[in-house]
Amino acid sequence: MKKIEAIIKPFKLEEVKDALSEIGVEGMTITEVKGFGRQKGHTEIYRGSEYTVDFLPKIKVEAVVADGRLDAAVAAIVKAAKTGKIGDGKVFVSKIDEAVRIRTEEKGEQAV
Amino acid sequence: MKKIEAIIKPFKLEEVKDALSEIGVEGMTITEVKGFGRQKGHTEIYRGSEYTVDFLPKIKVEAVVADGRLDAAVAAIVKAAKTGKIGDGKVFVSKIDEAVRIRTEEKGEQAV
Amino acid sequence: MKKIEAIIKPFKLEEVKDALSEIGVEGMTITEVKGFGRQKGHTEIYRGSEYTVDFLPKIKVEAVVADGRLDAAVAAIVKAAKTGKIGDGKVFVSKIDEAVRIRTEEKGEQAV
Amino acid sequence: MKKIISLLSLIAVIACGVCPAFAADAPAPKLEDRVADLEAYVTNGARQTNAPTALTTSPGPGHNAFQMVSAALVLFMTLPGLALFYGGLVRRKNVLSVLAQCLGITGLVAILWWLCGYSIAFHGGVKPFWGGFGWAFLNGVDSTPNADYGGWVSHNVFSMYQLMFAIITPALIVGAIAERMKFSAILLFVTIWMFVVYFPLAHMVWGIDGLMNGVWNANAKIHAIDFAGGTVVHMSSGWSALILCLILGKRLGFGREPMPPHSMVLCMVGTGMLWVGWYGFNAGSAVAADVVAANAFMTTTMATAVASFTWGMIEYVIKGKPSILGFCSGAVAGLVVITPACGFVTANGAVIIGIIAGAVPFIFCYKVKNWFGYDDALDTFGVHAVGGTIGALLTGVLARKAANPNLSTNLKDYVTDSALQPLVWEQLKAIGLTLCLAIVGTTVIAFIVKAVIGLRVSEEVETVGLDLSEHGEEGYHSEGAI
Amino acid sequence: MKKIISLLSLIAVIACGVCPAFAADAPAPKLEDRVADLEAYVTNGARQTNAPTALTTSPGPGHNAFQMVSAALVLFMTLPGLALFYGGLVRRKNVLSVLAQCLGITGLVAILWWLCGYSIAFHGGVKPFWGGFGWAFLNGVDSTPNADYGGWVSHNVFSMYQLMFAIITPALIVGAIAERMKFSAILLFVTIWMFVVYFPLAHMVWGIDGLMNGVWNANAKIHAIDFAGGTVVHMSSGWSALILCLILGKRLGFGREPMPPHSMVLCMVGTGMLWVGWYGFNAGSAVAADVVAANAFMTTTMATAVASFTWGMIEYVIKGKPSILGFCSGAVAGLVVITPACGFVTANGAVIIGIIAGAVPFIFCYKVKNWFGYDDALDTFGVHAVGGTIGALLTGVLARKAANPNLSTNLKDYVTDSALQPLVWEQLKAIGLTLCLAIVGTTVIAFIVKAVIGLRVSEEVETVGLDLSEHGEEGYHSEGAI
Amino acid sequence: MKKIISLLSLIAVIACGVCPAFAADAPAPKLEDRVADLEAYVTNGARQTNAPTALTTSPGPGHNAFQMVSAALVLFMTLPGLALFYGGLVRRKNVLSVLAQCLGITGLVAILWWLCGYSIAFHGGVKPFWGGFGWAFLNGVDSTPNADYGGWVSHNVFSMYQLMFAIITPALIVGAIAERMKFSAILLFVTIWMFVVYFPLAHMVWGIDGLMNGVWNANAKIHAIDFAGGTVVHMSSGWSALILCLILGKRLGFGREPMPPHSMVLCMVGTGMLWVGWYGFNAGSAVAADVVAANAFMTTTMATAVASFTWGMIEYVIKGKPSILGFCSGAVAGLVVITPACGFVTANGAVIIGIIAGAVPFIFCYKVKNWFGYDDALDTFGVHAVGGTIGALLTGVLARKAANPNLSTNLKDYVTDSALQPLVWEQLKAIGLTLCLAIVGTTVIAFIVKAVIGLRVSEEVETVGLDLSEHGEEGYHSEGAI
Ligand SMILES: Nc1ncnc2c1ncn2[C@@H]1O[C@H](COP(=O)(O)OP(=O)(O)O)[C@@H](O)[C@H]1O
Ligand SMILES: Nc1ncnc2c1ncn2[C@@H]1O[C@H](COP(=O)(O)OP(=O)(O)O)[C@@H](O)[C@H]1O
Ligand SMILES: Nc1ncnc2c1ncn2[C@@H]1O[C@H](COP(=O)(O)OP(=O)(O)O)[C@@H](O)[C@H]1O
Repeated sequence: MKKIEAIIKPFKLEEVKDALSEIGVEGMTITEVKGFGRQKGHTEIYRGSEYTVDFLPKIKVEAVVADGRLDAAVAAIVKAAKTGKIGDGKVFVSKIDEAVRIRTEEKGEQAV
Repeated sequence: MKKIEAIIKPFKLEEVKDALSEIGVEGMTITEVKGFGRQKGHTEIYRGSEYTVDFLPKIKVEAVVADGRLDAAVAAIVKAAKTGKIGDGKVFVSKIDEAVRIRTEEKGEQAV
Repeated sequence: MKKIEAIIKPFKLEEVKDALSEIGVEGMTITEVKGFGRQKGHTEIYRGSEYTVDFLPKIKVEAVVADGRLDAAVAAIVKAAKTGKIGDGKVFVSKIDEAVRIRTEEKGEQAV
Repeated sequence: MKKIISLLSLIAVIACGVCPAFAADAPAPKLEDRVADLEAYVTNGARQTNAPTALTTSPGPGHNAFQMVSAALVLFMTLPGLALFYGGLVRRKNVLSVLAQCLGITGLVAILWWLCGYSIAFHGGVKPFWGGFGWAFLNGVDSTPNADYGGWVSHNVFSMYQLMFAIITPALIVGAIAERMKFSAILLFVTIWMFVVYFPLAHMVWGIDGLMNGVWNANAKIHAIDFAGGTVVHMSSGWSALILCLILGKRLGFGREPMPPHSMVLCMVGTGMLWVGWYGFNAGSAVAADVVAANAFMTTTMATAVASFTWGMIEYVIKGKPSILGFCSGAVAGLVVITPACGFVTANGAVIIGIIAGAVPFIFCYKVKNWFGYDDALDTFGVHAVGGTIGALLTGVLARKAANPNLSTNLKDYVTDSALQPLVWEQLKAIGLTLCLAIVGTTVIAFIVKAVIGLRVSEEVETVGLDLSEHGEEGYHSEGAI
Repeated sequence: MKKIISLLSLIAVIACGVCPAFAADAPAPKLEDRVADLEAYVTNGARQTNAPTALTTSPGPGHNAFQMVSAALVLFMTLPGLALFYGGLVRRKNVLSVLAQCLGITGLVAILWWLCGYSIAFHGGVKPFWGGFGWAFLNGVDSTPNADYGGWVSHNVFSMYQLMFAIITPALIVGAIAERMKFSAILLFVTIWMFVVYFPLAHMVWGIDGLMNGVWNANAKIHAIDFAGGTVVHMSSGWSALILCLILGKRLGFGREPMPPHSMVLCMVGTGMLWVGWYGFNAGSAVAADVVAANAFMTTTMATAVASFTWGMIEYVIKGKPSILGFCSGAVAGLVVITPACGFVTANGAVIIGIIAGAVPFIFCYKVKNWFGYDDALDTFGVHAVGGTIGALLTGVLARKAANPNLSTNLKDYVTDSALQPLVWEQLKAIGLTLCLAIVGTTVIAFIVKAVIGLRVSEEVETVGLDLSEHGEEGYHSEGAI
Repeated sequence: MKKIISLLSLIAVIACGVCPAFAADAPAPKLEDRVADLEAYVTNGARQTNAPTALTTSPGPGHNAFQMVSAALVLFMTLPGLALFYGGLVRRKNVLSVLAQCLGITGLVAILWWLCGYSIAFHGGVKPFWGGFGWAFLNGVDSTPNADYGGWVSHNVFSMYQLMFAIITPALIVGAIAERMKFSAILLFVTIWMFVVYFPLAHMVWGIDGLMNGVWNANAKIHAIDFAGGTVVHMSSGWSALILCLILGKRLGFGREPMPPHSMVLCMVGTGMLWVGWYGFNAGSAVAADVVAANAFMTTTMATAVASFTWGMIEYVIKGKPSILGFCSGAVAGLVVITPACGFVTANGAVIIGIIAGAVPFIFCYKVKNWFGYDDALDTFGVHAVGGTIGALLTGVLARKAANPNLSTNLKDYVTDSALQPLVWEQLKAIGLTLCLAIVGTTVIAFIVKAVIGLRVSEEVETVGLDLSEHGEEGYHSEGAI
């Protein structure tokens, strides 16, 4: 199995989720994160004391999928998350050795 | 070393933590996440404008353990986190190439 | 490519970020997490009902880097995050099979 | 008016058991006259006119105190009451924009008020719909009471009290156009709107020679009544809000993206503050701590409580879940509907109003809005326009002589204590006029502003949120940079 | 404005049959009598009875203003004061449920009050523990003062003022049963509880012919005193809360899972609002802005400040850390304990009360609760029942003639200005009676409600949180769907 | 209710030795005198002295009511107003520490006030800068008015009203030393500071025989005026705050780490509450609901609104983004600057003050602070010290006889209705004296406290946050343990 980690713009979450569901990815885990990259942050000034926020709000979507599904899933995410503007985010893929569904203790691909 | 990522129901955190401590896993990192899966969310209506929350609050527990400890740890988590009801969550295992304890710069298994 | 996951003390974030930027790591993703480890938490008492908070606020920094950059990046993080006091945190390294920049669909190392 | 006064005070003096030969120029006032003035203070009556006494130019402490506190309470309705009620209902990224709009409007309107707003709205003797500039820069508005508006309340206090009304009215509009209108556009819109809609309307309804001031102006063209501002405040803001939000268009992602209130807690806190402050708004509109204020206090309490409970229970029955927003919306709706009526109806009238106030706006917020699909973000139309209109109508139906002695003078032929008394028809005229003024005025102004500086923020600004883009701040920050 | 009221009130006098002596042709009142009435207004005394004057049926502006503001302040204590104080102390997933309970109770009780609640509680001449239905639907409750309860305050204002007390009392109970009781069960419980416990108790203590109304009822069986509601409000709610939370059982995971307040900030805001509003509660209970109200204002301030500081310092000494919750709890405890005493004790008495109020409830919240292990979620028992009981007792010990002239009339034999004056014994009787009524009443009602619709939510609902399950909303939302 | 008070107050009159002329067998007071006293009540004038009447020892309901409400409003400014304003501006980890400091100071100062603080500040006849212990433990401070401070307001109410001022003043200092000072050190510092700076200063400015009490003390060395506390409250706290924050040093990471307000929403809520409460502070300082209070109400409203808008618009022009903090800071600055002037200037004077108040503190907060680099965390200096000083000066420039009759008595030679009237010079003297006292006093006290228990928390405590380390609580908790 593979784990897909996608860092996307927050308001794209709904679309990404739908895209994944469509191709049959039934499960995913979402985290609110802050991103640092090419897209620059903004400056805030409070009564003269100024400071820059380099970190922008992003959403991390994690989905573990069977190897067969990987490419379809990545493609779906990229398609849904893309605005073409800087800051769209990244998709990272890594290997998962084992997965367990806690409720049933099923293991491997049928667990995801 | 292996990294265990467990997605569990929030109110199970204490039990999972204790279970891991018992078998000697001294460290872990917790993240508040939202989960999407078979367990369905709920609907909220605010003055007629209705919308569904598909994402349910979950807790992600990450623990890096020595290979030898892996099975015991996974078993402990599954046991502690299980309610048998849909939405109990998942445990994912992946490989960690290296670990460093920042304070001492120890490397490898003694770092975790 | 490799993924570096560093768990650090919150007020060290700025320094770690700068350290990484210096050696040319342009992107990273930050998550607010809670840590459990050797460093012990604290106790709170509300009108007699006492309870301990074992989990301490930490920051998780994730950066995916080209293999060549790995050691420099890890060293930079360790240097910047270190206070020498218990609770400084950990750095974990794992392998990333693939990376995609959503905006351009570039793949591999030029995506990060 | 004037002759009525002298007549009445004459009768009053006689009635008070004093039958003096009217001494043309007595050096010191007679004891009888001094006592008559003291009694006039307690009963909030007219001073005797035989001879000036120590009280002739003095405000009455009880009434003055009540008016100052009431003014403070009405400010409390806007800052922070309304700001929180609305602020809690928007998304996190826009909460500050709502607060900024309330604060900005407060400062802006206060300046307009000082310039000539108060004068246009309340100075008499010019036109039935325009007060002119006699009191510009608050000249001549000092601590001596102005008998036209409150015989025992300092004139400057009355003007500040009315300022608070002038502030909250445009602030109410914010609810319909939240999360997408330019700050600069709001300030410009409000500036023009005050001159075109609010000041004239306030003069027509409350000005001593106002076109629709049925209670005090015997020569009023329309013998309507509006105790605390159903037409002036709620209808004007509510209908203008609808027009403006239609011209402005929907929020990005409206209907697709979820836009839940970011903090129902803030919303409820705001509701509580609105309710408490509203006593200053309604009872305070008696401009005296007298029998009329007392009645308004009771009716306000009953109507609000009943409306809140009604709305909640309707949800309980329909959805199985009474929501906090439901209870809060009901309370606000109750307050809105009772506003024009509070000083004219009985406790039982208030209960009836409460039930209707809990039911009708509910339908507009839950059903009508969805049918037509306009994006009245925080239901300013559904609650204030609808509520204000119903209220103005119900006031006509439920006004009773028993509830307010002042209905037995200029209006004695209109208030016949029956459901279809002539007053109803007068109220309908007032509603029509207010409606037209608000709708036409707002349409014109909106297009002018659109042409001059544009109404709406860019898509990007709207996506990022108005707080950062328009005000350079974020509502909430957690530790450190992240 | 209202220029003609003085005339009208006279007409009213003439019209109404209350004073046949003063027929149309009756002689005008003598100047002496008119001045006497004016003086009576200022000193909050009784009107002269020789001849009706312009003041005979009029409220007094100063007193009326104070009463209306006080009523608004007491509402402020519940909405949003108490709602925030409690709401901040529960877990995030239940914050809205607390707000909903406060809002629901407000609407419900107001309706009961209008129906017959006020009448049962305050109408005289029926029974020493039951006022009957003479004022049902607030019939006859108009702006004319009722000398039994406030010679210079409009009767309808007084009834609304008392309504605010009737609202906050059941709302206090919410604190003990938070996070687990069904919304429907709460509404049903409160409905019955008001009739069984509150209305009768209020009548016994404050009804003009009340069983325990020692100050005004010369024939009272128990010559007890309770200025602003130590027994009626705090003991009744506090003890009922204890019983109810025992019958209800503990929250899931109580003792195991941590259940920290989700926002100490909200809790503190609520505390500040409670304190401010409480001035309306305590000083307002004089039903006049007179010397008694002034004294109550001072004692309330001193006792509260001292209690807050005491509680904080005790924690400082014991735990080394004075907590915000400590300061807040101390302030509330101080307010509770001074409530029955505020109008009867001196500044120094208030300081003594403050110290005791900061210490005793502290022990109950920190130690006793843990010994017995009952789940009084937000310490309604520890603070209100314990505080109310101590307060009632200390009132007996510290009441002094010097502090309140009214102690020198019906109670002159009971208040001998010594620590063990006979009044203490009377207070003990009142405490006993209140205790029994609250405990027995609540037990019976609780089991009835349990039988009819059940008291408690399901385990699942409790785990997910009452906000979503019972009200379909969440307290806080961050951006987007997540 | 209180049927017998009029009787009793007469008895009281008879009893009290104040009027030997009025022995038990004395003739009843003449009608003229009784009427004169009644008129004196309405106009807030002095009682006649021919013969005691029913009013001789009685407070006046209208004035008394206003004073009690004002006192409650001033408390509202601190709890929760100021606590929220400051609490919202600090980082999340320190929010509770600010609340605790406000609560702790409230309790502490109230106790000092009762002990002898009020006596030192207001008891007359000892020294022009020290009132002595005549009213220690509030002995003799009962419900009878004290003509020196409010002829128609109960003395105990006046003392509680002034207590609220004594509470908020040290609480203001908290803003400059937030996020790093020890709780114990704050309590100790405030205790000494009250005796060294506040009580004497209050006596000098407001004490009937005060050194700088130009309005009421004909023999005042400095004929200065300060209506509601520009020198006593804002200058004293502001300048002390500057000194203290300099001695204390900067927060860890100041200038490096970002330290954004954790909740601008709380900050704005606090601002709204401050504004509303400030009416009690300013208008209430008339100690009567009279013409002076009315004028103060108007000027406070205008100056605040104008200042808020000015500050916001300056930002709009300079940064292109009007910030919420800008509008809030402007409002507070306006309130601060108008404080000493509100009872002495006209509406137009208030507008001028508003503009200056919005501009000058702005410069100090945005530029001066950065030039000098002191860490005045929440701008207590920039807003209160600077604002208070400007205010005291502008009061001298803009005070006009037309605005306040009391300027035509002792001060007739100083107030010549011109910009450079002699009063200006007197104001400068008062400013100088206040400045010295605050600076010298604070320096000495700060070093004493530093030597005894240390001023600052440890680095670790500061990093973790004061909430957990000093108070053992966290401001906000999300579900479960995490
Ligand atoms: N090397 C990286 N490792 C982890 N996260 C990254 C990395 N580079 C970028 N990101 C995440 O992707 C987000 C978008 O990247 P950015 O460079 O701003 O724009 P783009 O994706 O268009 O290149 C960043 O905010 C960050 O959260
Ligand atoms: N493929 C997946 N990848 C990542 N997280 C998943 C995946 N499937 C499920 N999850 C996580 O596990 C949680 C529980 O899964 P769900 O399907 O709802 O119930 P169950 O675990 O009983 O099958 C989800 O809310 C989600 O957070
Ligand atoms: N085995 C582990 N797996 C995941 N995270 C860990 C592990 N051990 C420690 N951590 C994280 O590192 C943080 C610091 O570890 P701790 O043992 O407290 O101090 P130190 O890093 O000095 O040994 C912990 O709070 C936790 O977040």
